[in-house]
Amino acid sequence: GMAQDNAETHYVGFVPPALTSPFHVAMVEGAMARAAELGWTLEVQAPASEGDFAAFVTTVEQLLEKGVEAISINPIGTDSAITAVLAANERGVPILAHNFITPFDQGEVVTYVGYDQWGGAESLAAYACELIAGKYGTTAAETTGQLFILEGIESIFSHRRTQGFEAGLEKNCPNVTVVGSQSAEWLRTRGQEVAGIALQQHPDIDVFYGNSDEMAIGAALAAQDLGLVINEDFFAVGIDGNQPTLDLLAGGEFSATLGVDPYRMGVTVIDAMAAHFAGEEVPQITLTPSVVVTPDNLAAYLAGDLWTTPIAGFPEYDNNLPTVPED
Amino acid sequence: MAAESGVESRGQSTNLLGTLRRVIAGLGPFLVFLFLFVLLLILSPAFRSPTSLGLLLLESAAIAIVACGQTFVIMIGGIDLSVEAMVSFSGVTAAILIAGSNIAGGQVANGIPAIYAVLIAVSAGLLIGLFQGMLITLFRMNPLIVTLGFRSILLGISLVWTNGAGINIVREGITDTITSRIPLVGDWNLPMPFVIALTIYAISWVILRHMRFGRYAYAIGGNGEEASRLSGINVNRIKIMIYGISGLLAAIAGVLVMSRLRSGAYQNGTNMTLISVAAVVIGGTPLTGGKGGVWGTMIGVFIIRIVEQGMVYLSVPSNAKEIVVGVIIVLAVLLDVIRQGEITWLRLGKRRVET
Amino acid sequence: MAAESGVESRGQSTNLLGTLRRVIAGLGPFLVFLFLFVLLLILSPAFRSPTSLGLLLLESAAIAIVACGQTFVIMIGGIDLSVEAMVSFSGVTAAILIAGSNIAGGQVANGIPAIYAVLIAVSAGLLIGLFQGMLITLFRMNPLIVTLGFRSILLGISLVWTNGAGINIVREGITDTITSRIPLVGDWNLPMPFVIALTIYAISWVILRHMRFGRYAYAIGGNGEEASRLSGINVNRIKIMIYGISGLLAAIAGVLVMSRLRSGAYQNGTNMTLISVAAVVIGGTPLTGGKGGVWGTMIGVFIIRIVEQGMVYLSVPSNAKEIVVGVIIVLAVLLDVIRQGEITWLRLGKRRVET
Amino acid sequence: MAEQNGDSILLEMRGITKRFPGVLALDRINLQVRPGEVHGIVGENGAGKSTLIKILSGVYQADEGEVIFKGQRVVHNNPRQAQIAGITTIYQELNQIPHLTVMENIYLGSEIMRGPFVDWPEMRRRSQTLLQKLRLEIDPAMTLGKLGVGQAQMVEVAKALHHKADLIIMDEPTAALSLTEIAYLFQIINELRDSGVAVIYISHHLEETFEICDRITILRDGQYIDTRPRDEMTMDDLIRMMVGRTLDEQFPKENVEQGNELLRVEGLNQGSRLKDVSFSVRAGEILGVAGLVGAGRTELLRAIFGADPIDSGKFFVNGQAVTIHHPRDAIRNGVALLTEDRKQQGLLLHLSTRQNISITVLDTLVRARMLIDRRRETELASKYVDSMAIKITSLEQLVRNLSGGNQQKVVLSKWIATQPRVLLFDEPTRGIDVGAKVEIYRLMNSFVAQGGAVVMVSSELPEILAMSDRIMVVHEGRVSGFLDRAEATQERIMELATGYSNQGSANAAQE
Ligand SMILES: Nc1ncnc2c1ncn2[C@@H]1O[C@H](COP(=O)(O)OP(=O)(O)OP(=O)(O)O)[C@@H](O)[C@H]1O
Ligand SMILES: Nc1ncnc2c1ncn2[C@@H]1O[C@H](COP(=O)(O)OP(=O)(O)OP(=O)(O)O)[C@@H](O)[C@H]1O
Ligand SMILES: [Mg+2]
Ligand SMILES: [Mg+2]
Repeated sequence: GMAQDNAETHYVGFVPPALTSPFHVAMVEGAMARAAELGWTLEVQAPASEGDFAAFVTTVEQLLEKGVEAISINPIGTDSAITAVLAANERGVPILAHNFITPFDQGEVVTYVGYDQWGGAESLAAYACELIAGKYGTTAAETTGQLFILEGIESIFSHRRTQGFEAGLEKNCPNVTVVGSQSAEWLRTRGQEVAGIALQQHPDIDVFYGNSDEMAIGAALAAQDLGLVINEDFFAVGIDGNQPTLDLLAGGEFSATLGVDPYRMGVTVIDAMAAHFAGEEVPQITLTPSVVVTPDNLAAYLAGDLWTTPIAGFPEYDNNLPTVPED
Repeated sequence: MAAESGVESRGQSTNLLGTLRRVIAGLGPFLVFLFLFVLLLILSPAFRSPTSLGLLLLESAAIAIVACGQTFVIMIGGIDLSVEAMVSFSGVTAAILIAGSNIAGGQVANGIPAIYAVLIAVSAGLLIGLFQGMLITLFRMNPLIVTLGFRSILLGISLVWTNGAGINIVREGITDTITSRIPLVGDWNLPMPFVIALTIYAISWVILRHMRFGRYAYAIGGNGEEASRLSGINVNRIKIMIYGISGLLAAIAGVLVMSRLRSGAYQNGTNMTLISVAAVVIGGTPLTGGKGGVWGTMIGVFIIRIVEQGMVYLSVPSNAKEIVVGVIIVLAVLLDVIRQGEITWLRLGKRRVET
Repeated sequence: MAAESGVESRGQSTNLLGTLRRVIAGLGPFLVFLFLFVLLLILSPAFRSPTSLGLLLLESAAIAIVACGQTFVIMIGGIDLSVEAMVSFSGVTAAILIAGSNIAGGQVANGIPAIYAVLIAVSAGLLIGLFQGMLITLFRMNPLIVTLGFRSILLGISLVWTNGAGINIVREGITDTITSRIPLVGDWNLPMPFVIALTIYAISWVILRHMRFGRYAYAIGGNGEEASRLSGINVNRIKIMIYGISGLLAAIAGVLVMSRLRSGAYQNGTNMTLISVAAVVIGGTPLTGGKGGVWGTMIGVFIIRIVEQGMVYLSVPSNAKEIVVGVIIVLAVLLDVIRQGEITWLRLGKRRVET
Repeated sequence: MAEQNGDSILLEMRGITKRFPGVLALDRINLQVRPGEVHGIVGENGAGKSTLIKILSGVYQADEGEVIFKGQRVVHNNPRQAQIAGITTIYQELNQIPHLTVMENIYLGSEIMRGPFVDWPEMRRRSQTLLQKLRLEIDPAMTLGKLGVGQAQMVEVAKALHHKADLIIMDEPTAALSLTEIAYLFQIINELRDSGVAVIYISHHLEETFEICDRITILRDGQYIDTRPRDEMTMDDLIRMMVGRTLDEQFPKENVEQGNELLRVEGLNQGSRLKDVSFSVRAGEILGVAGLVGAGRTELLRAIFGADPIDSGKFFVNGQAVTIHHPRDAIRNGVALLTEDRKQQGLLLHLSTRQNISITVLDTLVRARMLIDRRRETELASKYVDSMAIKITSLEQLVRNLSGGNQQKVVLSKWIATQPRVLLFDEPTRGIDVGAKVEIYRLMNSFVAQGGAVVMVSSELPEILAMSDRIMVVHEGRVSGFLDRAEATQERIMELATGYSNQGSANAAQE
């Protein structure tokens, strides 16, 4: 199907919630690169700040007005984007969602492209268990230890990532205690402040887990400022796998991150569009892989060796249950 | 608008001439808008469509309503930093009542008809606004602090009630009506939210220009509080009511945003405080109050919106948007200042003398 | 602080007594802080450690420096909404120069020694502040709009330069020094950022209380602009310099934040504008300026910080935090108002009337 | 209760006491006002006149004592209640809204309504009638802020008139009025008296008080001194009761040997406000500047001082040509301006007396190159507080809380501190009591005696005539003539001021 598509060119749109994080920038770069390969024109537009839902919907409507032939959007957490979906449906323009796999209850979406946050967090938890066990020279199943969670602002993202992680702990190292779980508002600076205080209450915290890397990095800084040594006295793990985190990981200043390869996720989005143009069947959920990135497999991750072909997946709901049913 | 601040010279008491001068002087921000509008018409073919123009009106409606309330508050020399939180809060409240559930606690009740939900949300906005007004007047608290505090409280409540997710609704009844469009000729239509905004502006204009209450608002602003009190005006009551109006209008805007997005979420009001204040000031009402008016504010909203939308039509790279917005805001006001001839050193000797 | 606003009476010319009264009157916000502080000491064992107290100082330092600049600006009746953008911008600038790279373009040059990078970033802050001051005074533009515009521009530049990612640095030289701690006795130590803040406050206090420049700042505020000009004061120069100071201090804070986070990122200044304005007002400098001072602002910062940190110590559920912050802010100011006996109807007939 | 001594009593205040923090502003004051009476209240600055009437009009509440109005004991908790009861007040500090129109100001708080809406045409019509009654030719729809102080004051009078009041209180209504306007006002007051309305009239112009009042109550330092019918006392009695001593003369003019020309202005033009103004003033000379309200006298002083830009004109100080672009330049050249609007332009109301006096000379009070020498600053301020006899509780007292006369002395101090050679003085004694006036004149005298020159703008002709060595009359932005002290009379000045006679005979005085 691809071959014949290459012949024709398309004008398509891509709408991140805002371009204020490297995650979205990387995804845009992947999408751009793939679109360029195909000879398409990709227009990227985003509101100035995340959370400006009305501006988000308007941006989509404006791109539709500009005549895009397909569009992919990244709704963040709420169903406000339904309005945008319906606007696209009304015009018969195929619409996709990326970095988001919770289907809307109204409107037709070609496919939802994204990774399983619960599952990813769960596997990160498994690795955290290993780290603690390693520190105390025992096994994950037996080890005790203390773990602190830095939450993002309340949302499906923070919920899935916290709950998945807690499920992973329960499964892999049930004797590890979660000594606290506090919001650090997705910010490195708040992560630093909250972790500093957490260490006053619980000086023996073994692992800081952040719903995002930035908060975990802040926590690592706070602990280091108090004289603790990362990867010896304590560990810091988080989710996202952005370049600044990978740099720190390479420098031994971070413990592990959940790499979801936003660049290739962006490529996947364009591929899904192409498949749709070609009349191919596209799964409702296109699940992209996520992988725990550690100093050991960092090179492989960067090279793309850990990337696996996206598969048809399951929708994600904020329901306290795993995204992918366990058998 | 700016008109009211123009100093007339002694010779020009001729009414026609004076009126004309006032109108032109008052056009200041409007000319800036017109310039941007025409520029965009020329540069972007996509903008030249009924839908695009409709979108401009639609996107201006909610923030215009918020800014209308902010105009009242700034008119009396106050400020309301709680508006964006009120937009979120009212949307969340209405959505929860309509959906009969919230994310945090699942089903809380059977949903009630949208019209009641909306009325409850809007009344809550009014009451909370009045309450803030009471703290500010009766306890002589600083409006900035009070409304900042309520900003936190209202956002916090929205967050707790929704657990950070949006509460989905299906449009029905009033929520459907207020998001509809009124067809005009051909493809042209008027988005209902804008019609609502326009109605609110017309009423506000009548209140401010032709009713006692509004005249007192002008009197209280611009440092006239003590003089107003001595003239027997119940200053406290006016101020309390004005904070109530701001709460009410922000809550109405909140319902509009929620209906448009079909979702009540704590982020629904994002950025609205700053934008509303900027629109008021760009529109010619100074932060000290006492002059200006709502139509100027509407122009202020349009200027901000056309800049934002223009960048999408012109495919300005998204991360450069902030810069462009900033530069245009500064330039727009600079142009207006220069046009008004306010700058002494640019035209020495012609200086207007303040009294 | 509030002291200066106290109406002095004829009988109490005794200097000692007068001073004492002034001190107690000026203690207002400090008492609120003390109350919260003792409350937290009682409720949270973890708070009762040298490190915890150090953390309070450490986390207050950067925002205190920003709020110090904001105090100068508000003192003359202005406002600076660009501070949070300046914090981000200066951090990003310094980080890019130190790292010699940015995310957007990869390696741009070999990094330069941190001290030069910091000097450049801080000078840029000063210059941009001065430039804003020029627009505000020479072009008579509204400070709110100008600084709002620059907020957009500076955030936009930070975004474009970093592409939304933080620029990592390794602490060395000055960035290491300014994040160190000065050991006192035993476990007690002073975080360097707080020492820097304290130094800046001391200097600012000297400037405001003991130098001509500061005296002129007080004179210009509180509606004294015209009277000051007619007294021969170069009002424009003072105002321009004050916006420069605000830019400079925000840039210094930006470098501190960046050094602490080892990263220059677009988000580094998040919320700092509102917090700084709130701290100034809570600390007793009214938005019209002319009275108050920097120490009050520092207390204002501490009040806000202890509320935020207190909630972590007391493990307040995350989503209820905003509500608690809002309620405490409103209550803190309410208490202060009641203490000052400003509320007529609570003690009818004893009313103090403003003139 | 209402009947006493056979006369009916409209208002009775008994034992009124009012304290401000630390200040006993009123100490058991009594006041009786009869219907159809014009009742004067006199007293020095700070005697408590305004405080007393503010208690009457509901701005303050008395700490002790009672108010009986129309036979009923009343307590007015706010101005509205007093208005409804039939008491209208013209406050000393204009309580006007400069950014609203004249008619809105007149009807502020009691707008003429048509249903829920303000009836603009009717309000305009009625305002017009009111203004005409006061012979004010202004458009009711114009913004009040564009009026001069005098006209604004007359609007304030109009505002008081439209209420159907039983008692009208006028606290210094004439401070900013010219002779003709005062005459109109008195005509109105007489009409009010005839229709049975009582008027409480407060003024520092004792001649006026004598002319218009039936009885006069004297206050001193918050104490009630006496109430007497006008006919039963002389001006000297009145002054003695007010100040507690006799005043030798109201205008202590001293003749001083005149020296070099200190200031010369040539061909000064500023828009339509100042046209080709030229004059000069010598060391030892007081040059009076007379003219009608709005003639441009204030503009002239501001222009010389560099407060407003000019179109053309040359200034010479001490024979040297100087450029003045900013008040700073004027100060540097030894020129000082005491503005007409003391509160907004002369004083930093939110700062202390010490800070106000030193503000112009901080440059000379620094030690270690940059720090303000607090000791010397305090010395300087105390020096002036002593030498000018400024009544304050402490140097740290906010000038906002000083009485008018003392505020004026603070302003004078801050300028004398710059050791100027030329004082530009705009309405130097507006709102200032007789005693303080004399002190200000004395200060002026000693200033010229030491080789300074004074340019004194004043709307009070007696003051101009008595204190000036020479008088310059301004009409519509032009100098319409100069008069020597010897030849100057009220009539000559008014002729020049109204433009009847275009070139004054004494033009020779301008060399
Ligand atoms: N709000 C206030 N707070 C403190 N003291 C005040 C206040 N108002 C007036 N005073 C003091 O009360 C005394 C009486 O003042 P008041 O204004 O009544 O005098 P006055 O006779 O009207 O003077 P003037 O002739 O200057 O108008 C003065 O000592 C004054 O300083
Ligand atoms: N900016 C202005 N535009 C128009 N008219 C003005 C302006 N400023 C002042 N005027 C008017 O010009 C006239 C001259 O004002 P000025 O204050 O110099 O008069 P004056 O002789 O000092 O009289 P007064 O006793 O009122 O002070 C006044 O009528 C005033 O209202
Ligand atoms: Mg008085
Ligand atoms: Mg004048």
